[in-house]
Amino acid sequence: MVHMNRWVSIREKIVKNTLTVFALSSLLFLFLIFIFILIEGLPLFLKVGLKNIIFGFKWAPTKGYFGIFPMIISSFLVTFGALIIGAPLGLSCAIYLAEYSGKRLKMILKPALELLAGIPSVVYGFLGVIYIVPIVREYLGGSGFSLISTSIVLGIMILPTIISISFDSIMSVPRSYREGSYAMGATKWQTIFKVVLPAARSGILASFILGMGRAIGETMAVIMIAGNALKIPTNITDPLRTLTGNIALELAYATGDHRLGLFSTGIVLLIIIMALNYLANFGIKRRI
Amino acid sequence: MRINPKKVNKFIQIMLNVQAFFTVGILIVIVALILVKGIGNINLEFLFSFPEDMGRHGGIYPTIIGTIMLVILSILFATPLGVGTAIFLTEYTKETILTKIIRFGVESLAGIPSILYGLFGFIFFVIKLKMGWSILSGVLTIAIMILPTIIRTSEEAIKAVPKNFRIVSYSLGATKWETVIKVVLPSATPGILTGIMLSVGRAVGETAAVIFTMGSSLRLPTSIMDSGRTMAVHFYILAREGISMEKAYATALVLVLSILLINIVAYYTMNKVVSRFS
Amino acid sequence: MLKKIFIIFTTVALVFICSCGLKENRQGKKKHLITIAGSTSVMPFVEKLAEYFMLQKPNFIIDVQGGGSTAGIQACINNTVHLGMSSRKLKEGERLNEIVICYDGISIVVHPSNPINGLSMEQVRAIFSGKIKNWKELGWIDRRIDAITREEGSGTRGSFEELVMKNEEIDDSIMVQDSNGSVKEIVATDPYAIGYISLGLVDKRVKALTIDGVVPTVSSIKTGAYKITRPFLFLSNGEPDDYTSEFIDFVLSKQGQDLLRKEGLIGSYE
Amino acid sequence: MDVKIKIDNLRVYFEKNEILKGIKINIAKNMITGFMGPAGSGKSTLISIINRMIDFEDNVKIEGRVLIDDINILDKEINPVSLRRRIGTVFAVPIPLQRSIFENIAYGPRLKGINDKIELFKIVSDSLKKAFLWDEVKDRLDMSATKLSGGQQQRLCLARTLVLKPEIILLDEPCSGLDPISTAKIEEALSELKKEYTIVLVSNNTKQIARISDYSAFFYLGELIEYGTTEKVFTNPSQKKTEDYISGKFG
Repeated sequence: MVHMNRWVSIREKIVKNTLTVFALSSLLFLFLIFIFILIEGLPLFLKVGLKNIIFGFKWAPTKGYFGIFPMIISSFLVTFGALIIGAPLGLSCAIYLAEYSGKRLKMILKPALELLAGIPSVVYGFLGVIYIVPIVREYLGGSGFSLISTSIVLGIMILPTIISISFDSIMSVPRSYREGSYAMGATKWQTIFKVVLPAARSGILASFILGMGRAIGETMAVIMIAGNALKIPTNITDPLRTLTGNIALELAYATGDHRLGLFSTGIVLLIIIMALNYLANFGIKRRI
Repeated sequence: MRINPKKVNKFIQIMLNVQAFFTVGILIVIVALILVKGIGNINLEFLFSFPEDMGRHGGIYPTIIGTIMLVILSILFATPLGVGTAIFLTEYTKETILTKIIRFGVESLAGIPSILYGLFGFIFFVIKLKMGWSILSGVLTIAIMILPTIIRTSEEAIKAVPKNFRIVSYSLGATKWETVIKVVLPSATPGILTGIMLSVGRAVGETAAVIFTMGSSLRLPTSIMDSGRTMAVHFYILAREGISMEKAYATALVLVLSILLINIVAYYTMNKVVSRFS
Repeated sequence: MLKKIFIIFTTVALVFICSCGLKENRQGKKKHLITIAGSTSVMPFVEKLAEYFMLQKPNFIIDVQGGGSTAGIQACINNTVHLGMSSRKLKEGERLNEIVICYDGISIVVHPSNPINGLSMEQVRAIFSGKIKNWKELGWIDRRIDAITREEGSGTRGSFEELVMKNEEIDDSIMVQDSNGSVKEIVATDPYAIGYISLGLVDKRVKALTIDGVVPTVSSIKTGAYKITRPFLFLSNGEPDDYTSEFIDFVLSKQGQDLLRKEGLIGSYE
Repeated sequence: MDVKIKIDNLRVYFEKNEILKGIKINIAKNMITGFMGPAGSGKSTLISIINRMIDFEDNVKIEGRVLIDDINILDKEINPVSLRRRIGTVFAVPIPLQRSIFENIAYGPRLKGINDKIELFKIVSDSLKKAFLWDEVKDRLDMSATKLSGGQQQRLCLARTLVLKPEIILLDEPCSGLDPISTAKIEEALSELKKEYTIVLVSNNTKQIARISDYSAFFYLGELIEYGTTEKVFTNPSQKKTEDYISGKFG
């Protein structure tokens, strides 16, 4: 009676081991992703040289040039562009939701905004091509496939990320902070700007960084709307090619060194994304 | 000139109002545009007939089947793994270096952009494992991609189950697994379902990771080793190559409606969980 | 709950077995699968041919995939496909059996509202090498030229570089798109755009320019007056097997060639 | 007396704090033994050692022996799951599982592999009767258990324990949140049940201990101050502390 049914204790052991294996599988997948992108991409770094890839200006892989410097710059340009558009809109939307809207409105608006995140990125890209590109072409010049159009589309795409994380961090500022501020005679906006936002600072920052991560990683919408020219844009109406766009445009066609070049692009992208994620995690952890 | 704080307060409130509604307005405009332009071209025939002339005429039936196959199989693959991982992290271990590493892995997977999943799936499943452009390659790639979502939502859901339920179960002589299966999981099911639904939404809307692993054959897939095209990929090709704007809008509408529906169901189940434990 | 999970797993297993079984079954019923991959320029036409062929011979299944000329050639060399498609000639060292299924002209296209009707080969080269950047230099309004090229690895780009660019490089500031369709889509919507696409895809949404005074048409290509032409090739590694030959024969038959001609291509025997 | 549980020099440490400081006590079979003492006296910890629920806490160190029927249950060989099937526990707060009344009680038997509807119904109704709950719920066994009142829920928890036919029942302040009528019903049930079970009742309510327990133990800051028959402990305590506690001077 004191000793367990043998089958039951064996079952418990099997279950525990299986679950351990399951849990380790995500590590395995991460490992595989890293290894296979590295295996494919690193040889080219050795062959062509790190400097010639990361700081090279010329991308002509079928002719032996693998410079992706313009794409790194372009990726950051569209990302900051998206942030310039998405961050103020997203943050004020989050402030409005957290501080001004009634409970009922919150119940409707929050999920509605989260639905924005569910719309496939290709739909954003498509609508950008149909509606934003012609407007830019008409009023700002150029072809319309440009830094500015891409930034607008990405800016809208990252809104849900920024809103929902900023909202959560604003909501997690203790009520007593606000009460203290009101007690000293501050108005609502003074309270928000001087007390609430500084307290929610790191969470808001994290939302911006995660938004950047999403923007820099976006692919299909970007190749639809960015024009994909290889030059570093000198004007907001110039076309540009991002790291992700480079991979997606050419992957299906590439063979040999050309393909390796795309995997090198992937390595650079992976490193940038990982760095951003660390920054964001750091921000979120400090808040707690 | 002295600024009146009350006026500033009012002004800021109005500004925030405007911005918030502008943002919501964008969503409404996006959905409305797709709806208005797409609704006229949707009918049963569009949904259940084969495309002709690369999709310029006819329907999108094979892409619906391709999407369903991709989504169902990748969910079936990712759910046991994801929920199992969540159970392991919450029930079977204390906070150790191992769990920290696993959590780090999950976080990192969640941050990797889909094009890199596409790149990985292409080189690993399509080329190295010689699966070719096939539904199987797509399923495995997407399953890995949605795994972190399922793990994180399941973990949250499992953590939300009151500790007391477990104590009672153990005190009645249940083993750990019996407690997990009979008490913890049933209470956490709605939360886990929410995570699954969100993942379904992500898989349905994904393009970059799918196009390089599943290919874009318009033929009706008959086995998991066939190449296939999902609705999102079909929409992308229709729109990008200018094959047919009417069909593109109609496909986008089917796509957006199904994702909205999935998200609404997810949100609804999540709310049920919240109200249940609060 | 445990039961449910068990049931789910069994279902999955069954689905897998069935789907594999289906594949077996399909081959069991003596359905012949022909896989074709390669140039996205050739693909739409081959898809059409395959559609007709399968209607006539239901015991055939033809799987047509894109991937690009280079990928098609590679796949063919590795024997992963029955037939490769290429829109450029083979390079040295790519030893495959070539079958010319038709010829295609590459036409330089602009928006229908563009008043310019023709350019010289030098002007086209100057536009794409970045020496001419403004429509004013070509006698139109003061507006930047939105030139669009294809991506590295594309057969159309390869032919364009060989036939038009000669020794000059395509400039970095020129936009890049990854298919004929998307080049055409931009040209059709942007009044200031110029690009190059397969002649077979030209319709009233874009305007094909005369080059050195020659209108790109089927007849001007046939006579050799229009210079920017290239073959569409089927490639096989060694002699194709009987079933594949049957499809090739169909493509080269009068019926197949008529279909291609209807799409604006030039038959292989003309 | 017939000893069921023999606790021998038991010491328990939480991190660096000594929670139980060398407890020695023999608990009699088929009797109600009352544990009383102010908060932090270690009586609940003692309970969680007897049913090994302490296994779920971190940073615990245990020394000494706990013998049930002369077997040391702290031994590594002992499987806590099968031990808990012999020991029923009722907690301070009633915790019904999120299922019907019937399924709440059938939970334990189903774990043991009893799935026959008729057999289940019989043992479920038996234990509900023993817990004096049958008459109140017999018409609505399919109702969610969370809809019962607090007192009913606690008797449901008692019935859920009884259905496993344990040898020992541990009650950790089972009446702390209940009204006097519900408390009386539970006490009535316990007095009946001691014929078949060894019962340990932890309570802050000294009057309750005095009313229904046969033996009483008084704990203070992790030490057993006084132990004896309830009559002796309450009428003639040997320690000043006990007397002060019983008379309500502290606690």
